[in-house]
Amino acid sequence: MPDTALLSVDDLQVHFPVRSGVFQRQSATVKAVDGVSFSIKRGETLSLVGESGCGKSTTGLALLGLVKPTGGRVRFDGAEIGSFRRRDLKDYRRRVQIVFQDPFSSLNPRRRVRDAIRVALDIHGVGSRAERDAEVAQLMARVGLRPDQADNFPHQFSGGQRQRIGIARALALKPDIIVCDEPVSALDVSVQAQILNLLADLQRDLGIAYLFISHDLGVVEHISHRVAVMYLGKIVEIAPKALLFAAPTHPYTTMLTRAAPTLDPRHRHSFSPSSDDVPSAINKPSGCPFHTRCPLATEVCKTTEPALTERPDGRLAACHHR
Amino acid sequence: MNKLLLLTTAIVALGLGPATVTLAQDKAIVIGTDVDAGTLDPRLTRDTTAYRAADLIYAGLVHLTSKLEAVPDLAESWESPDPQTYIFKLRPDLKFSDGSPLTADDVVYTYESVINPDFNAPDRALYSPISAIEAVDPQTVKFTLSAPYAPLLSYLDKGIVSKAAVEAGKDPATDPIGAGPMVLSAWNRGSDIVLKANPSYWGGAPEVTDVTVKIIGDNSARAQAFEAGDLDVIQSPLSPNDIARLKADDRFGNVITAGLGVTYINYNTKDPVLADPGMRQAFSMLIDQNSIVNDIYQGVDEIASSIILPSSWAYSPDIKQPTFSVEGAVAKFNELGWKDSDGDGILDKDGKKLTVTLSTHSEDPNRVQSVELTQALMQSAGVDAQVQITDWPSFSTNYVQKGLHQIALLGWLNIVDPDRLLFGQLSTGGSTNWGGYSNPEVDKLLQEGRSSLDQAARAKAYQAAATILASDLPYFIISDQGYQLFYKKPFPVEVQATPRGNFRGLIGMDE
Amino acid sequence: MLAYVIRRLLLLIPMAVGMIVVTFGLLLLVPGDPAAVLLGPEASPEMIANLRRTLGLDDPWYVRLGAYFWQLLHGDLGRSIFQSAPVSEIIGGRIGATIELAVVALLLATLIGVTLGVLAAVRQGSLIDTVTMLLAQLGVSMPVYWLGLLLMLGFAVQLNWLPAIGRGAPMLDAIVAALSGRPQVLWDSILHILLPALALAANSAAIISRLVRTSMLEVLREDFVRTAYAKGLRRPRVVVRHALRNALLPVLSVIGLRFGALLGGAVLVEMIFAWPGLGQLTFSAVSQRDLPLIQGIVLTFALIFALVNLVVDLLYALVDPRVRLG
Amino acid sequence: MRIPKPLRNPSLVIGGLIILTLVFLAVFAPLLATHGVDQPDMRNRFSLPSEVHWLGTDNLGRDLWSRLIFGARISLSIGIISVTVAALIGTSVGLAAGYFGGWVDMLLMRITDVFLGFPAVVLTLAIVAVLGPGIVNISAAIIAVTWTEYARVVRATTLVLREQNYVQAAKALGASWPRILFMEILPNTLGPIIVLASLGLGTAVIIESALSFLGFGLPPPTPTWGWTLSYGTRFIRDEPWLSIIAGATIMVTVLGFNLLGDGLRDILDPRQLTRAK
Amino acid sequence: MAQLATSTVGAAIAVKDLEIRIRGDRGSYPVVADMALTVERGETLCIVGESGCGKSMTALSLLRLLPDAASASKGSIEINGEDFLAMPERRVEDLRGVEIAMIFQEPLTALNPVLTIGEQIAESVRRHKKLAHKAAMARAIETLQLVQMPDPARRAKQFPHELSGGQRQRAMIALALACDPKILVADEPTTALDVTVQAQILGLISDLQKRLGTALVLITHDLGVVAEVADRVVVMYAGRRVEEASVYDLFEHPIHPYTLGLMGAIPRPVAGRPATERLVDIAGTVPPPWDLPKGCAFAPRCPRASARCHEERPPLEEKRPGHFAACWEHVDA
Repeated sequence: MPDTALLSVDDLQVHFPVRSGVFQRQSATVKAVDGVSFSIKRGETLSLVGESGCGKSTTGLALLGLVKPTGGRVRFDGAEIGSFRRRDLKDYRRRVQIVFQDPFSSLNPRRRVRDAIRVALDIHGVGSRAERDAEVAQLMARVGLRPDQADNFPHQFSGGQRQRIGIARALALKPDIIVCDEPVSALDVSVQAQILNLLADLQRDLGIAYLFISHDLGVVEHISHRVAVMYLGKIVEIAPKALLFAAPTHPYTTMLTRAAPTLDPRHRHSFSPSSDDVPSAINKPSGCPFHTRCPLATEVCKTTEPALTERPDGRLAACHHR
Repeated sequence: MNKLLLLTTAIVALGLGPATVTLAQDKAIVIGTDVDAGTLDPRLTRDTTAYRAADLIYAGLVHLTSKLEAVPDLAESWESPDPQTYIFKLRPDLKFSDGSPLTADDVVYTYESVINPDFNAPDRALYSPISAIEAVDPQTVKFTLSAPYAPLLSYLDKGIVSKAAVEAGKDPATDPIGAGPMVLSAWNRGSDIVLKANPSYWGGAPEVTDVTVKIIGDNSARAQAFEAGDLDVIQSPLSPNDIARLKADDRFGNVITAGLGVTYINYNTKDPVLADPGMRQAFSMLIDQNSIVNDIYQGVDEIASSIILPSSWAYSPDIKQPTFSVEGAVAKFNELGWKDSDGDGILDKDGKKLTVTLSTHSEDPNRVQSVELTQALMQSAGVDAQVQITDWPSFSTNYVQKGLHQIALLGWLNIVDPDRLLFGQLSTGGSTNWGGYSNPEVDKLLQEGRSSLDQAARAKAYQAAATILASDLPYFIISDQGYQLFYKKPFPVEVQATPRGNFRGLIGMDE
Repeated sequence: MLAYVIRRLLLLIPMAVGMIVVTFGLLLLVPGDPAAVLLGPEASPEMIANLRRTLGLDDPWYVRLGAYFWQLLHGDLGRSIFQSAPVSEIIGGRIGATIELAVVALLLATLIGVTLGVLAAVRQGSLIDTVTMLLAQLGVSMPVYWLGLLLMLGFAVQLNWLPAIGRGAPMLDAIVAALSGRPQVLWDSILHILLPALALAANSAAIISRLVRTSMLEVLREDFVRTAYAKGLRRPRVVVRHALRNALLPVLSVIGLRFGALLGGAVLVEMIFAWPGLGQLTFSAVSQRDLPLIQGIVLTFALIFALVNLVVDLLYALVDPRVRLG
Repeated sequence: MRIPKPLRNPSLVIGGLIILTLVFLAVFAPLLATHGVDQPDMRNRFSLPSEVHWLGTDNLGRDLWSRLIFGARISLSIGIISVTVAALIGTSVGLAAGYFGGWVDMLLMRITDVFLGFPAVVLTLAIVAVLGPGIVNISAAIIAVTWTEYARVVRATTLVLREQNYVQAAKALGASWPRILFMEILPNTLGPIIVLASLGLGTAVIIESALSFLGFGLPPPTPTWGWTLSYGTRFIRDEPWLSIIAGATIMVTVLGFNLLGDGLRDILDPRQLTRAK
Repeated sequence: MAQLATSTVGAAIAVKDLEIRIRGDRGSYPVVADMALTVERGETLCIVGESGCGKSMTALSLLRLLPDAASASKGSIEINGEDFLAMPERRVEDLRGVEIAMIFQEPLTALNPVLTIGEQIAESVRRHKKLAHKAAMARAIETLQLVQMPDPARRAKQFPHELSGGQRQRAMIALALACDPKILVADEPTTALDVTVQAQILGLISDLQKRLGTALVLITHDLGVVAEVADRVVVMYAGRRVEEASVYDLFEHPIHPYTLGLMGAIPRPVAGRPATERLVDIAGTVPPPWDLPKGCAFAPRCPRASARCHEERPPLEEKRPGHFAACWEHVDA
């Protein structure tokens, strides 16, 4: 991919050891993220979608260094993160931020909202104290909160308002990219709409790129430019939104889109009631990780892992059969 | 919740009546005591329980009566051809409890190990004048002394161990074989020592067939256990208030008599403040003997007037220490130049305040109370008195025995002979002279008292020394300790108590 | 599972080493000379010096510590300075009494604590609840030795229902005796242990009852309790089978810690009730500066403490299927 | 007018009143005492409460009321010193172990094990024997046996807190570890620490009295409660009043701290402590 | 298609005029008011609304499982013509699980962690069918089979934490169905599940309902779920019904502004109408139940609100045949 990318991830791996025995030797590995590559352009929204445990959140946390990657490279604005010294890392942290899913645990219950937002400015020593307070007021206004609420504690806010505070905190350092880790999953649909609109506005006005992590295909379809589908630590398909939803290539993508309710009682799905569970990340299936659930699976899928390859329409998919 | 518990327990107990189960009719007694024996080797005994248990398991050459007279035990008779020689004749056919014969060799073996420095016998000092012990024949033992040593006989009640058994690897400490009236049947450490009558004792088996010595550390708990019927006998040390109560209880018989111990003040004569006998006299006048003896000790002890026990043959009522008088003490201090010149309520001299530290050990609450009282009285006389209370090892071995104290409250037990309190402690350079007292005249009198074999001469020497000490005051004797023994009535045998607390008088053995 | 047990046992080694070193260091600094205490006040300085040499007290500290570890490696706890017996034998003779006392106290505490805690939780806000919790507050606030003396005064001295002090036959022997037709021996043992065990248990019972109540109230709010009601189960069954089992899980881990506290409290209780256990021994060993004995006791306590906690953790895994030991 | 929430918690109110009264008595002891604290009166030992001696007299005829209120100063001083230091040590250890994990945790927890495994009596007696009796030294002994409690609770709380998103967010903003530890985590552990400290004050009073009972307390004539109770138990048979009043003083004080602690637990995030096990 | 029942004859469950109050720190206030429902055998009624609208309280009240602080203070719940609310507790206990059963939202917490799945199901069977242990266990395994639990005999011996989320919810459903209840209340049964598993569970529920003819009351916040399974829908806001209609009427012609807002907030096409580029953003937040506005509770957030809306609470009225709404200014379809 050309160097137009703001952030590019190459073969990212996050493995967690499973220890056992008398001396707690490593006996197995959970490959939570197992060779993920993608890139995000300035002002673009790339969504990571998949079911719980597929590694999408871990990927986001690894990008921010909140979990330690086991392997792979991250390039930001042309420079490789692995080589960053402390000072550069601090700069990187200014430019890459995160918004969490749970609006309750994402704010320190004992700190006032003003402090929660200003902390970013404090850490990076931006401006004078008064300037920072003024900036906090501006940020609050920007995300749709009344600046006079700055001295309140988090418990005095509703879930949606807290999510706005979280966004304001992430915005404080004027980042280039925000990792949104399921930012609307915990919210009621009306509030979800408010936040999605806010995120769209911010992107439009500030040119921020999003890595948008979600399990909700509807939300993903709404907000993304491109979508990457993850399954058991790997990306199985990555494509522009329209292409992906109009005609999924990977059988897993198909399965996901078919599983989403229709919102049209006259065109109901006939869901199969039979059980079909995601295999555990510790005992990943050999070959194509999806073969245990795939309607197209053949012998080759059990033995050989398909590579993520480019298809004629420009998308990437990892399947032997499509 | 505790109340609820109490109630349930109460109901349970009520339904089933009194808890104590009386078992056999054969003559068995349970004696309560304060410490467990550390060893049952008579040569190494340190604590009272070990000493008393060993006294039953073993027999010595002599036996001390309740009047502290030496009477024959294993020895049938003895003679002293000269002041430095003693010859003992053993009884015929003596046997250890394992059936082996007891001969002069065993006696020699026992005493040789006691005087051997490497054996580390705690009371070796008492035997240091012995220069040689020989077995003249299997029934005759000869002691040779380096100097005349009058108290010797009262120390020769030490139990005789079996040489053969020890050399065969039996440790007398845990596996005692003696020739005493009883044998060890079980020793549950920390809990009890169980003894049974020994039919092979030369005097025949005692009337009481079973003795259990039960260890209950806390004085009050022991008294309560006695009242609850778990024990047949308890004796000193006891809390004064328990004594008063038990005395009034007609379920119990008692023996209350003068003991063999004193409670005293040890002045460090090396201390600049206390070097002057006048100062020691002044301080001694601040000790309220009456309150200590009659209130704190509730009259179980007697007010002491001199360093010689009233029960001793050396006692003289004419020797008097200073008596309690705060005014007298203040006058004395003033006379010696200590005045409250700055009006802060504390006496001073040459710009220095009159400060002393009173100390004792924490284990004995009566001593602690005595020190508290004395401290308050000293304060009232303008002495800035501090109190230091620590546990026994810190107090004795790390403080008093190193001469670091100023005014220490202590006790001394088992004074079977005046020599035992005086010689080592108050003669110049004496091995236990922690207060550093030195007076050549006293030295001379003490030496005389120990080497003269004539009791009248000894008494005269000790009285002369005591007179000097009563005004020189390296020690101020507060009280002569009493001895108390309580027993449950009816008791299977006639109780014959000895102030040493030995058990032979409780098992029906005549003296 | 086995690996877990082995690992936990191995973790005991650094703990034991740490405790030995700390004990050793402390006792090195404690004033008071065991040799002088041993020989008594009539001993002369030369005698004391001689004994110190014999006991090796004059060796430099590292030699003594090294020697101790060396001896320990050979499974030897050394000999008591004061009691003419090996430390292991002395402790062995005492440990049964203390464990018996602590176990009975723990059983009492658990029985009382759980019963009262459940009653209080099920009748939250009622008079039972208020009274129980008030008693629990008093229970944790009462100095154990004061309670012990009051119990002794009331039941042994005033009422003369229970023996004031001492121990009957060891409980196991007593049970054997009872089985072979002499129940009075067991009865005697039980009567002897009641007061000390009660004094020792009061505090823990209070703590456990409060914990059970809190835990029970929390569990009663859990979704699965609602599910149980939704199945149509009656209240007693829901409380006992569904709520109590889960509510006891946190109690279990506290019981392990309480056992440590009981062992600590045993010192005072044993002194008051003349219970011939490790507690009394501990106090006398400390007050005699009997270093090898103190070391042995400390190690024993550590071992008991660690083992009890291990057992508790294993039990936890047994009753809570969610817990995986590994 | 609504009563503020904390005042509707009976534990908090009763506990608070007990402790406030106690603090008042301790602070103004010199003004409130009717007699000198070590003024013996051997003619008046063990007297029952009267107009002259409000609570009667002790074994040396000293005024019990005066001694108990002066004793409150000592008990409270020991409590405050020991609790403060134990909380500081325990909190630091718990924070470090919980936050850094790995070998730091391993090492600190092994040290904690050593202190936990010690029979408390051996440790306290040995420490007092080494240092000699004194307010600070007795506090040191109490600290040695109580700090682990704070370490355990704070560690457990920290383990929960460090996974909270706001901590992650602070890291993502580039916050340094001291900042995270002291600004984000510590404030949220204060609730449990305050509760433990309140309970710990009660524990300290009990340990002090037990030390006196065993003869390792502050030297007489210091009017410590422990000594008074210790004497009281000696005379419990014939003069029960002394031990009743001294025991009750200790019990009510401990009760006060316990009630206060429980009340605080109720108003300061009730779930935090139960989670930390 | 069932008629919208105004008569309760033949209904499996009929709720009339139900009010649920909470007594708490802020005094006593209603969280549900003027609630009425009728569900027939074989019918699925969905109650939809956002958090805090009272839908879960309603569901719990149907089994008389309200938390201690809450109580049904008015109205009746008729099951088989008997008033559930007036029955003695023991009778209620006898009916729970047999007449009416419930599926909870979070199967991990709703199942007892220390009992096996089989034990938990069998317990219910033993209680109501008076079966012996072995027979009850067999019945439990049978029920697990019914909910298409893979390897039911083995699963029955496992603990909840050993199962996947989907399997746990199947176990929960089996537990509810073990005694063939006539009415099933499901409170957000798929909210905690992944989308593919949600599809399976929804498939399972509608499949079972068809086969067993149970009356189903399904509580959800997800209009997608509603569209997939409902026959009739009640939309709740701030403790009251704001709209009630057949699922087709509701999706094709929503008439309450709140329902319209909800549908507009979904970033996907609803009933064929494509989503707008900018989502409908219902301003403000739900008022707390102790501080409801005087008039229509939705008025402060409503784009169509008139002066009347702020003054007077609109009653639930039939605006079109079989289509009810509580609104003064509703959309005319």
